[in-house]
Amino acid sequence: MWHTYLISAFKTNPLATRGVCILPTAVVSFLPWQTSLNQKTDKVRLEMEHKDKSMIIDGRALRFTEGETILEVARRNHIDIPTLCHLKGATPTGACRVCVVEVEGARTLMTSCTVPATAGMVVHSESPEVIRSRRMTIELMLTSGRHDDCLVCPSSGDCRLQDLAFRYKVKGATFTPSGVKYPMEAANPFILRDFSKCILCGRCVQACNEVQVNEAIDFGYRGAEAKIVTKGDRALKDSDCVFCGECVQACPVAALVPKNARLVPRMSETRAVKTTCSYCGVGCQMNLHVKNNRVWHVTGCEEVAPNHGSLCVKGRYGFDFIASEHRLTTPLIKENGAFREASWDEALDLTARRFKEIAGAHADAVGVLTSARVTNEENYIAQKFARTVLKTNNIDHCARL
Amino acid sequence: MVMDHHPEHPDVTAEMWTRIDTILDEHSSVPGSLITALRLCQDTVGYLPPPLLDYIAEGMNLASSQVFGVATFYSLFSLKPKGRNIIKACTGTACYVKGIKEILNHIRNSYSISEGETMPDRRFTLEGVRCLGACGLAPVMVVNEDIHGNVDPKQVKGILEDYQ
Amino acid sequence: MTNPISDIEKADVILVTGSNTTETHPVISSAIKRAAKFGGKGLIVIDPREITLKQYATLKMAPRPGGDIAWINGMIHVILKEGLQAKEYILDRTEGFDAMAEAVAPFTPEYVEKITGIPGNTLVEAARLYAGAEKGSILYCMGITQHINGTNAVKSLANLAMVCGNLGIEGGGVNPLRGQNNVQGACDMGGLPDVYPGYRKVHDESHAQTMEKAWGVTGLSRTPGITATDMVDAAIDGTLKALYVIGENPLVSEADLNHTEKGFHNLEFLVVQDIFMTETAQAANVVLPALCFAEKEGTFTNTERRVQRVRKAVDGPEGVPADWEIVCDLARRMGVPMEFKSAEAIFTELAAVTPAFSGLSYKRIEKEGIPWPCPTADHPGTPRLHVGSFAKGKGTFFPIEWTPPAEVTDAEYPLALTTGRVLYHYHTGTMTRKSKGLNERSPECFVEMAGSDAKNLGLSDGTLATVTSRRGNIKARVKVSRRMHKGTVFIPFHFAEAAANRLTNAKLDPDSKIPEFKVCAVRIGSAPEARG
Amino acid sequence: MSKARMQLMLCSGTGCHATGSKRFHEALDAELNRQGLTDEIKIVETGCNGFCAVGPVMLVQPEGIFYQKLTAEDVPELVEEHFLKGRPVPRLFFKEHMSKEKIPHIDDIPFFSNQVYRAMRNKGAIDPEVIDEYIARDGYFGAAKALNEMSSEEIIDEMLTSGLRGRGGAGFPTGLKWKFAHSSKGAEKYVLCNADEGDPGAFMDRSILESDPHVILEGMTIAAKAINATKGYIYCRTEYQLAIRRLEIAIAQAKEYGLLGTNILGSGFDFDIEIYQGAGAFVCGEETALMRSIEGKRGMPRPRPPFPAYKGLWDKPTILNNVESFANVPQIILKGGEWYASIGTEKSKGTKVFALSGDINNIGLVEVPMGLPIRTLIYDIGGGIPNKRKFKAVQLGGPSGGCVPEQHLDTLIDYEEIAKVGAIMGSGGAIVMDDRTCMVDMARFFMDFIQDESCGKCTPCREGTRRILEILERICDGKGEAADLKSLEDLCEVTSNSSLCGLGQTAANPVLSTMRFFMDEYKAHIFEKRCPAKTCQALLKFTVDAEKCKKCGLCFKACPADAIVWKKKEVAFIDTTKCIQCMSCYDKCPFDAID
Repeated sequence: MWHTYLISAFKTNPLATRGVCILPTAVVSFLPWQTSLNQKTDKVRLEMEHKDKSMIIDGRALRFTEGETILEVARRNHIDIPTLCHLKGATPTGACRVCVVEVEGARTLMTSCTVPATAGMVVHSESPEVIRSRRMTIELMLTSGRHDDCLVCPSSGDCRLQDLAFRYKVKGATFTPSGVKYPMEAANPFILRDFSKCILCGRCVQACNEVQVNEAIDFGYRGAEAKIVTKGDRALKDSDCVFCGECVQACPVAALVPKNARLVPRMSETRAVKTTCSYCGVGCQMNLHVKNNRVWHVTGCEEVAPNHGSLCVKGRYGFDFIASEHRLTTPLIKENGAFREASWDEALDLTARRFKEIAGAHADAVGVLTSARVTNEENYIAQKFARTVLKTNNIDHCARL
Repeated sequence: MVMDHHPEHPDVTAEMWTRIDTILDEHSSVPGSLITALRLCQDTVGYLPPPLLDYIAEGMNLASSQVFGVATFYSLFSLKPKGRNIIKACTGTACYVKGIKEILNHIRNSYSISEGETMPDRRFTLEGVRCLGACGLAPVMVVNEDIHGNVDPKQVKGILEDYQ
Repeated sequence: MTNPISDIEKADVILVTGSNTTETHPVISSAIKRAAKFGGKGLIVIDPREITLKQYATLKMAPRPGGDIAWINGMIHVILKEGLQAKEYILDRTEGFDAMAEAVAPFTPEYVEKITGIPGNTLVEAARLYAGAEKGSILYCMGITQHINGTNAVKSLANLAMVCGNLGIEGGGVNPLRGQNNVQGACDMGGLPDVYPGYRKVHDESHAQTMEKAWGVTGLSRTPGITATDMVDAAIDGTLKALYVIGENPLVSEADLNHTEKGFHNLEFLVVQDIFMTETAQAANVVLPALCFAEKEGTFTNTERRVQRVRKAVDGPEGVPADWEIVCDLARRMGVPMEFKSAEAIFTELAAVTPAFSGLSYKRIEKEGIPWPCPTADHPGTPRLHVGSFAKGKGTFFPIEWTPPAEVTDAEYPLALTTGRVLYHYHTGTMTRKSKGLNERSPECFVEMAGSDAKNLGLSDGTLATVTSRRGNIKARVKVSRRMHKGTVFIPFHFAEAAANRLTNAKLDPDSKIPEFKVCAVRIGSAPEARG
Repeated sequence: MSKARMQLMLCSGTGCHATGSKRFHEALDAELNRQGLTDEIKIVETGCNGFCAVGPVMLVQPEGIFYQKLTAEDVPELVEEHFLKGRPVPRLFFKEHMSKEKIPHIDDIPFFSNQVYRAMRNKGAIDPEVIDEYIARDGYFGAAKALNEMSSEEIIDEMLTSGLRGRGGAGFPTGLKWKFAHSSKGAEKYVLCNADEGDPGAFMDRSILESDPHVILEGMTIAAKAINATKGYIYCRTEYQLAIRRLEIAIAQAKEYGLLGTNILGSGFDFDIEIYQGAGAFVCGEETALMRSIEGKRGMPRPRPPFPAYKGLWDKPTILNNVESFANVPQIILKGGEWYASIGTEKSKGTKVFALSGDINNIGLVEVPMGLPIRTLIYDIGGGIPNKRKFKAVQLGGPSGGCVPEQHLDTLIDYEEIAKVGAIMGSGGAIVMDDRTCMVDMARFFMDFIQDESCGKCTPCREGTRRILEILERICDGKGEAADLKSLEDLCEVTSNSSLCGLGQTAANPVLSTMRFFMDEYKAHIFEKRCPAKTCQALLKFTVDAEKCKKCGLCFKACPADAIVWKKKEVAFIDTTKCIQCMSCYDKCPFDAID
């Protein structure tokens, strides 16, 4: 059998057991991990040999459906395999290597986000080997760029790398931090790009290219020089970026944060209020992040239709009108061509009186323009007002504009 | 896109634009031909200034960021102007063992350029390249189309003086 | 929309027309782009401009503005000629096919090319692509409706969809993308001159009686009211004397603004209720402040008819009530009590009187919105309309004739102007132009034109130009762009100080009363720059 | 073919071209013209002969006389003496390194006589730009047999019987790869040839493409039939312009002859081949990266599964083999798998091409049977180490491989045997290093290369190799610490174990291999701040051996830093505080007195 002899070749090679010595192309490719089924004899495994579509993760026999990845099977069964680059709705890239697991018989650790479950597969999600690899991977991330300032970092409390460092007790002290390679970019109204925090997980690239399909950013350069770039590696404001902020929502660290993130309450300090966007007709579901009676951030709700987390620039960043100093706060009455402030009673009494006079004198001489901007309840009340109080069907709104 | 006007760039002449338009016409509908189109455009202009990359992206109907990503991934492509003469010093193992480092040092001392750099007067561009597969002649230095094998560091200056 | 947004990615072919989706409905555009780019789905984009979505298109067409019915009829013509229609579907589920077939008979590819400029073979390919799909979805927006024959264009699109059996199936449909957050809701709730909530006609006696009973009133008017655009004319001729404007800004958004302004200034009494001092509020006798969406409870209905919750996140300006509270207060002061404790209480009443909403409650839409019709408390909602059978039984084909736009280009006004939105602004800019960031991205009006047009006019990118139509003129900077075809220019309408609607033509579609925003004739010349 | 009485097989490969074959050719042409010999003596420009070290070379047929180091000045004598008078010119014969014996016949030269030609059977024997010459040597007979007489299954069986394993490095059974792709469903399938030869020190693919382009087309056509593909790509380095040109000519000729394109040889089978020029990225040797590159994207590998045999180029079933693998295919089909398997070891059949370079006398390209001891390769074929230096190690497999030291020189050439000593067969680069090569520096060199060529996608490869390089640089700079050895081990393990693709997974091999066999050198660098091979400049402390010093003063004159104190008739002294370790004195000293 071809595979057994190949495996025996690895086993006899002292370096091969460390997962080295074979070139990219082929051997790895076709190694069926199932071949190792007989290596150990534990009871569960023997039972499983005759069952189709089941596998073992951390000693638990689990069923799966065709095409499910190890990660999906694990998550469905509340086995917490950590991930970082994995982005829902996008093709798994296997880039960050945080979700690696040990698959018996496989030559190297495998990324659980990309490998489909197969019958008889035996997986260890937290073996010493796995933990060792994760710790080194996290260590390498923590010492790339600058990750030593959580105390003043806007993403603190809302940072996947911080969570991972905590979970695996990694401090980022083994190597000298590689420091700032590319300068921070803040030359646009919405998004701050801090490359010293970027761990090149690629979630932003996928959010931009696979979720929103705006294709404004991509990987640029190569190797240690790799950087997330726009066209011509220009600033976002001079690129094809449409500032939908999908990348900001996807960024697991603080490489992409709202422009003013350092000046306003951190996401983790705010309270989220779920609501519907008030711009176009898509009706995106969004969270308004509130603290001290003020909206500081807006994020898309990931679990529900119709937008599943996506927003556009207006929905995500066009909320400063709420707290605008130009808001009308008191009724105004025009006298001699100029407005003066008035009390609610005065303004409403005046209005009621004039409407009554005009409507009383001429049928259908009063009209109401209700609004495609206000709620159903308010539209209902407006038309009810026109029809029952003003006794007219002269009600319309700008449906046609 | 209505491709009815070209961006302005000092290094791209009207004839070059015509040639570029032809290249883009030929390749825009062929899937996967971006790298080929980039190579041909670079052959036309000498390098790939970013406005040209944007133009190629529009012509090929690809995202400009993707085109930039591709252009900066492959070492063949240069986004900066190159010299009239290109020195390619092979940095493969055989040439390394046989002392390419010293040759690079000599060039650096004589012309004040390091790997990847171009002289201000654009006389030379120095590139360290992957194994040229001429290990039998190590160390190897290629100037434009001419292969110079078994190069002695002392000869370097003599060889290069022929290229102006 | 007849179909939900999630159906877009289930279609085999998507036809988008009259919608610059990436700028006006960015999140929906993502679904379209995903389908085309990753789903391997066919995408046909028809628009006079080379909009971003065309980069993803399998096939694209650029008709001259005003030619929509021609190319739609043309596609049907090709489909019938080549026998690609859904014969069983037409037989079983529709009526009026023969008259429609007769109407499209003259629309040969050659004839369509003459009207629209679309090459005949492209039209044939488009017809084959759309008809060849098992499931074809049509998405359209104002580019179709804002014409004097907009209603007919929509009917033509419905003809096209029915010819191919694409109405009432998953992944199909004729789907208008609604421009405003709650335009669907405003219509559903009877914010229209001719219908009560749930689209029951005001002139229908039985409906009127039902409503009188439900509301406990008598004497509801059986005469349909007048539309917003007609209100302007009525104000000018003095029959309309007072107007109550709630959260709208017609003095920027209406066509032929000079005309609209005249009407508004002729009113005896104008009340404007808004969150900002809008251009319309400036003209008011009384201005009433209101709360914005983040400060109140309620519901919006999105373009796919999904009724979704709006929740209060912050307190509004002190003492300012919600719009509904103001209206109720006004009613009370006018001697007709309208008392509600909360928005939810209003919803309960409106659900009770609107059959399609009967099964809805705040509780049911707590987690996720539900698309109406939802007649009972255990009904799951209706993501797709016309499944199995049409609301009226059979789907009706309408024979549609093409008519030219109300105004065509000539020697004096040689360019066709079309108007629309940009990504960073929303409608008249009441909210977005208060946002520093959005304004930084899109600070001023512009006139977008082809390089060749600019060259012929001696204009270059960034020069200030005067754009003049028979109705007015504005100044805007030239934006030379590869998105424009020769002969057509584009101006966004968000900018009050250079309002595109000073130029547009207020000629209405006779059925929908929609003005022809999308095409008029203009001329452009360079404008002297102001000093200092 | 030709009616000429004598054929001059003149090598025009890159090596000989660089040493002046073109000038020689012109001179020879002129002379033959002048003498009116053009009809009876024919010059054939061949692809690379393989013996690049002594180029330009020429083989005179049918006699089999081999001339080396030819110049234009040699032409009159050659023509007059040999071609007219029949007296070969001994001064241009090959000279044996040890015995200094002059050897006229190619078959007697050990460099050639120890070789067995299969993949390179046509090198130097045909004009690569003339299809008839290829056909005359049984060219396209294999394809004809495969297309007209064999089923896909039979072809695959023959390949399995041959035991041919991927010559690109990993050694995966070629037949098996084809079998998977054959069983994979899909109307569109692709056959790809990896000619993006990237390992430093390997140039066999270039040589085969230049000297025998048709064999690749034929091999790919047979593969296409086996998996039922209709389209093939040769992914070739853009630097290989000569190879690309010859391939273009070959494709055009094959199409003209009906050997490529539609209805090949009347079999009803269609197959077309396109050349795709790479743009310079080592990682594109990795199969998924190569496919991405053909798709016009960044050559970043993607995780497997899914494997290319199921989802490859444009997500269609795809096989990828390298040039040398394909070069073996036509003969296997023609002569049978058993014939091919008749030489070699139990698990490694047939031959393997090696590119010998570095500190070795007979630099060049050689094809040897599997099972040959490495020692024979180095000393008999390679002619040993020049300048009486001591052999230290041979590096096999390039940046993914490892070093074979003296004590393992008797290891046989066999995938598994080589792997046992910590190296890999790889693509066949064999770089010989003598005692002046520092193994820590060598590891640093490879890591520098990998670091440069890493695509940057996955964390361990991007960040891990950077850290490994950092540590190696520190050690070479004399700043290494004891803890560095542990860090190196940890980093190497995680990089090997957790990287996404083969590039990262094998990146640490040169480090692990040198640590295994040359730990003493690492320790010398770290603990004694000494580079035993005198390569790491920062660690050089030069002193003058008073006993060897002849007080000549050459070192004093050579020193650019005034660091040498010397007076006539006195032993020189090196002031280490001024010394810049430039090695000028070391190089200059005729008596090896500086150390």
